[in-house]
Amino acid sequence: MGDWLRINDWVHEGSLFLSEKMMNLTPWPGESEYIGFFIEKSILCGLIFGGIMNTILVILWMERKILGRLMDRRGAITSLRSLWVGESGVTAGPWWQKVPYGLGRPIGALVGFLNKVAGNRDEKHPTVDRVNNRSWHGVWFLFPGFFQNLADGMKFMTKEHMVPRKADKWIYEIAPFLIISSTVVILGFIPLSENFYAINPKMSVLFMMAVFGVAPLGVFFAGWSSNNKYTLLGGIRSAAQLTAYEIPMLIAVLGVCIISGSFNLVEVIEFQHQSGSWNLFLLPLGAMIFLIAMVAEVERIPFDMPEAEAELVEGWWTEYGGMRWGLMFAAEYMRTYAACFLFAHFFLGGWHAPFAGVIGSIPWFGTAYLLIPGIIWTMLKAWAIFVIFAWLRAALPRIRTDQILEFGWRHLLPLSILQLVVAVLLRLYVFDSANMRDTARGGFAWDGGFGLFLIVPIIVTFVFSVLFVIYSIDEEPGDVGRPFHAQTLEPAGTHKAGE
Amino acid sequence: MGPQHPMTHGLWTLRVKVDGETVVDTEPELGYIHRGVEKICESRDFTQIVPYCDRLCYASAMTWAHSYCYAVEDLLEVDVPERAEYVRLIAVEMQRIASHLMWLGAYTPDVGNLTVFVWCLRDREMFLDLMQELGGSRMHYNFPRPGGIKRDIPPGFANRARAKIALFLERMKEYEMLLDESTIFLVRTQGVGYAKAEEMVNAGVTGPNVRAAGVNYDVRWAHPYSVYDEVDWTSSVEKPSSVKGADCYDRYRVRMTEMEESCRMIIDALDKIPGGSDTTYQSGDEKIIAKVPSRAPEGATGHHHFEDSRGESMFYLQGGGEGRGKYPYRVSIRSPMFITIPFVAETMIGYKIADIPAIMGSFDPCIGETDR
Amino acid sequence: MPMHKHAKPNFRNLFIKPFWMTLKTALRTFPIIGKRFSDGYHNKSEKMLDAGSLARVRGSKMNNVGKQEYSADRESSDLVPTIWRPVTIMYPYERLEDMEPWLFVPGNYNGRIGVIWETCTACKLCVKACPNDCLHMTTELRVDVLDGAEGEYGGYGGELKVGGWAAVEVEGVKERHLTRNTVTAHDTPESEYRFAEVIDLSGPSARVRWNDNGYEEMVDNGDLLVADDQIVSGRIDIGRCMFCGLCMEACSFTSFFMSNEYDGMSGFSRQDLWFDAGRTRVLKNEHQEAVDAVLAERAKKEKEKREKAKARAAAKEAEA
Amino acid sequence: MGMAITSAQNKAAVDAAVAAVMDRFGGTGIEATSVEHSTGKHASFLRIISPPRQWLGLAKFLRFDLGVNHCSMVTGTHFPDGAEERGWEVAYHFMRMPVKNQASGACVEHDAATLTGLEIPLEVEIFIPLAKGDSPVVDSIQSIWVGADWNEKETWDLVGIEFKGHKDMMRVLNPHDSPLGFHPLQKQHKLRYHDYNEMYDDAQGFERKPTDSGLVK
Repeated sequence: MGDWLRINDWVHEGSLFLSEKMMNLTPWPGESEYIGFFIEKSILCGLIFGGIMNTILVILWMERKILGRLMDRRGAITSLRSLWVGESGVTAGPWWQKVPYGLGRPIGALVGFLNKVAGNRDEKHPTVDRVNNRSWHGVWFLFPGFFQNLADGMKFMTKEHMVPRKADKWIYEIAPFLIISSTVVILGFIPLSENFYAINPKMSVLFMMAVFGVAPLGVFFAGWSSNNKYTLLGGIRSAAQLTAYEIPMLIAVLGVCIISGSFNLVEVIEFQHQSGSWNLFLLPLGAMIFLIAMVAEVERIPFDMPEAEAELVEGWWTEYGGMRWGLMFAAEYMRTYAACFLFAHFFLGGWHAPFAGVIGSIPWFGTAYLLIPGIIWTMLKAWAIFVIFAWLRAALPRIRTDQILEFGWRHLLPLSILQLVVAVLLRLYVFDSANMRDTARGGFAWDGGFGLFLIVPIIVTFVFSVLFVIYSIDEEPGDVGRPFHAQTLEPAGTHKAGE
Repeated sequence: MGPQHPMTHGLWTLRVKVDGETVVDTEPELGYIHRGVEKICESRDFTQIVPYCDRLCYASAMTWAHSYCYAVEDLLEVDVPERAEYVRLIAVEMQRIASHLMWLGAYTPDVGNLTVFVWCLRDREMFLDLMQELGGSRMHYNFPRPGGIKRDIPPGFANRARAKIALFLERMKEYEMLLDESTIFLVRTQGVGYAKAEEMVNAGVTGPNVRAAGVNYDVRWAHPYSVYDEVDWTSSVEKPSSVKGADCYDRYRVRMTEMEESCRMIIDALDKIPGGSDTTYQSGDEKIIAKVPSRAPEGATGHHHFEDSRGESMFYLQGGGEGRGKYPYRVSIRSPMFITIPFVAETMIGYKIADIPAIMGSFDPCIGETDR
Repeated sequence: MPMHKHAKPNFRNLFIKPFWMTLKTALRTFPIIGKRFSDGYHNKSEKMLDAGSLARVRGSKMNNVGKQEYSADRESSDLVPTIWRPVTIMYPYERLEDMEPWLFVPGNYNGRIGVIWETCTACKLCVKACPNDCLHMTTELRVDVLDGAEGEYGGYGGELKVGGWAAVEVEGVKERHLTRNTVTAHDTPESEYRFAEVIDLSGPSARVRWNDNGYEEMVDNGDLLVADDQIVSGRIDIGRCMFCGLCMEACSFTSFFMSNEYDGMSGFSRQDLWFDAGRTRVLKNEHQEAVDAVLAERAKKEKEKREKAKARAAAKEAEA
Repeated sequence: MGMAITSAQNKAAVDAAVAAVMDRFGGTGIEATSVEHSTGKHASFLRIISPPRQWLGLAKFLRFDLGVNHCSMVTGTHFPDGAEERGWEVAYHFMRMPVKNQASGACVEHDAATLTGLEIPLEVEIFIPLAKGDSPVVDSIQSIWVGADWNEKETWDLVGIEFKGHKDMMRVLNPHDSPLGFHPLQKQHKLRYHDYNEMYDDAQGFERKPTDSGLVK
């Protein structure tokens, strides 16, 4: 198939061309390759980071909108424009006129148009009139609230930076940057498309997981250095929880790497294309473990014990304020977003269109279908995973520390080893690398007809679906007993109901 | 923890000594919003006290005003017209539902789920609206008067109440689906915060918290007042899960069933109300308010045990204050949560830090009435 | 005692039930899909409006509420029609009284205090009833509408006298009052009268000194109304008020009431919350009815009195 | 129909309690009477007026012989203009609840009509007049009813009645650093009234605060 939007190649050629032309003017034309490399990477990093950071707005907006629906309320529909209402309720008025050189004029025209078309300005109601500049704010087709986070960010920027008197100042200042920088580094390893990534080392999966493990250190630093009981407890909880969930997650990823035969993220995705089946259908258990462990890693409900607001106020970031708090908040969502990308890459075939083989073989439509750039598929898949994250948050309460750890060590770890075994078996006996070949039609599951390669994912998926159904219906109807206890005064497992 | 802490549901401090994550010792500290209501009431006449009693608890204003009114009727020797008793019952039970919804809404964020909070406030709005129709305000209704009620149920009220209750009863199933059938909620609440019935009674804990431990004890039938013996209801009791007493889940269940019972009561009272639920009497009509003397003689006392949303509340009044008995000489308020909070603080010892909000929240603390 | 079927903390309940419940709720917010998940009770329109509220609502300017279907938890809004169930009223774009008119029946809602000062007799019942002492009686310069009323059985009237006060009606104020939005206004309404001190009454035109600018001027006697600076008035500290409505109940006349408005009670300092009579008074366009009623009452009494006197005089004459 | 204790049951229980108390404490100055509420169902309750000397014995009798297991409220009143022997009064309100610990998975559903004897809920009101003086003292019942613990703390805090034998007495509602002997519900403390002028001259209260600090009015 191949991605026609070969951004990496274009940037590579462009920057080489540029550097050659430039360096030919200097006495060192031989160095043009290095300069070209520098330019290329700078541009790519800018593109990748910019792309992901900007689409984080989508994530935040999605979360608010989805939660609004799930919780049966409307999400906030104020927007960046709420900033335009000045002190004492006085509107800032047509602020765009103050922008020099008339650059604000298009904004003014747009606002005027929107007020005219979609506004509900009512002269009889001064309260409405007072905020008339955004009287169209609730109009659905404008994605109300999309820029709220930008507004929040601006607010954070203007806030005072406070350090508690007894805090360990150096570590206190370093911790947020440790967290955010290690998070940003992860993004550099994520390919958005076959030919669009900042860097693609051979062992990119290993490297990425290693970097993913740095942030907990920052969390612990932050918790310790704030010199506050809540932050300390949050930091320690975070350390314990992240350790407990890092291991099953790594083993789940190891399974993916084994079946793909590579530690390189691009090759993992290529394997899914070549084998003709997403890893989700080959390793459903691994996907589940990875998802659960990732929710715990990014500390979201139901695993948000480190920042449990009911007892630890805001956990390890209680003492932070202003933009440092904003950075931590952003880092949390960036990690979540990275987790979504990783899931999409590991289990959902990355940038490859779903059913590329089948749909792609339809004349006309198939050709057009395959022309959709991979970036779009990557984004869509990541967002779809994020929907699950938001959904979890709405549906479930928070688990207690000891229950989290127990679940991690006693359930997830054995299961992850089980799925490792499955992956090894599949690799050894089915997906032998000798059989691998790349075809435009989406791998040999489709080429080989109804052969082994098609049947294996079907069987695996079927088995797991049946297990899922069996587990889902095992409640005895009419049971009024109280079957379960989580008694904390005694060692787990020794307490029996009704004693 | 506190005075500004999400766990406190108000403004108080719980000093917690922890060993790692386990709670070793606790000590509550109250009084942050002590307003001196008892002293203020000594210089207000009997009608003027009613709005102050509303403000004892912002989540359950109606029941507190009624609690006061029953006591002052005991002091002034007044019999309340029957229709007024029915309207009072409807108002109080609506407030009980609203208060329990507020409790549920505050409790689920304690164990980490914000969804139910939003749902609860959504449904509480229906009952606040109904009570606004009665009292004219959204939270502090100033609805009952010594001797009766301020105004009769307005036209269309019965229709709306029936429609809203029908909807709410369906919504209860949704809550149960999201909480009772959610494993994580069960493991957070079951087996946590055991409290035995006899210990609770000895320590002064009453109301839903005792009924959760498997004892059907309710002031509404034990010391009957109003017309509770004429409407259809049973007091809600939960079977405790262990000999150790009731856990958080039991207390959650007992409040859920209590809300259902209150709905039943309201519907039944609307059917049985003398004069019919469609008629509206003028304010001051003798059918809804009795003649009340404005002065209480010296030496007269009045008290009344009342089933508040959180337990047994009581007012104790002495007549013969300033203005030749126009003001009460002494007003004393029994707040159920004032006694409960020290008990809960001891209950928490031995559990995890994460259980503190879960246990504290399950007893439904309200600091407005605690500190008075 | 029916007990809820306790579920087991198993796999199904770990994910499926809560997920399904929240999904159902989310789907319900979309009208087309939501109908399938409504379980037969959702968005069922009920008889929520009685005839009185319906009549009242029809005049509303902001929302076309007559067409709206009401359900137990207010399910539709004009503002965002694509979403069901606006649990939050999008104030100030929507107002609660338009969504749920039955909550704001005049006389039943404890809103901003309004007083028809013209009919107030300064009996101070409201001051005594107030638990918070936020009402205070004062006097102010005003035209005595009751006593100055004309007609056979009109008031006792006052007479213009030198050194006393007079007032001239300002043109156009009443019309401006008609367009004034009493719901959200945060300011004192414009006075209908311009007051002046009477200096000379000897001619057909009186010489007066205007209170507002201090200039003296000659005004036609016929234009002058009698004013008095000892007319009862009141001050209310709305920052202390707890809206219990006891003052309204205490008023045995038609003067004191609590309006349906919840706007217009904010300020930037506590002093802003001291409402003097100008802020609480009911404008002439609306209070005229009450004033007329009181006047009619007085006229009736006066008439009876005079008739009695006449009869007594007649009887005396007959005796004599 | 909601169940309820009938007035006959109520009357029987109160009469029995009156008889029991008078039988045990007759002649010691303790008076027990059956009093009717003057509103609602006109239910009866047990009212005891006891001298402070007898109080602890009476309390134990109530708790262990009459099964009065719930201390609802402890209240003190200050009568500065009262008689010499009644300068203070402590009022106790107790309830008898038919409450027993439950086995797992079991619950008691009282049928109100069948309750008899000590199972019938009972309301008790006890007055203990104390002599005039600066330090009214009464025996603490903290060890008998745990629920009396914080009630007594509150009564001492607000009214200033001392409870002999109370462990861990402390301020609960007033600030912990309130001056010794300051009990706001005593009658010599008048409500401070911000009159009209004071309120309007200094609405924010800025000028009042410095003069007030450290003073107890």
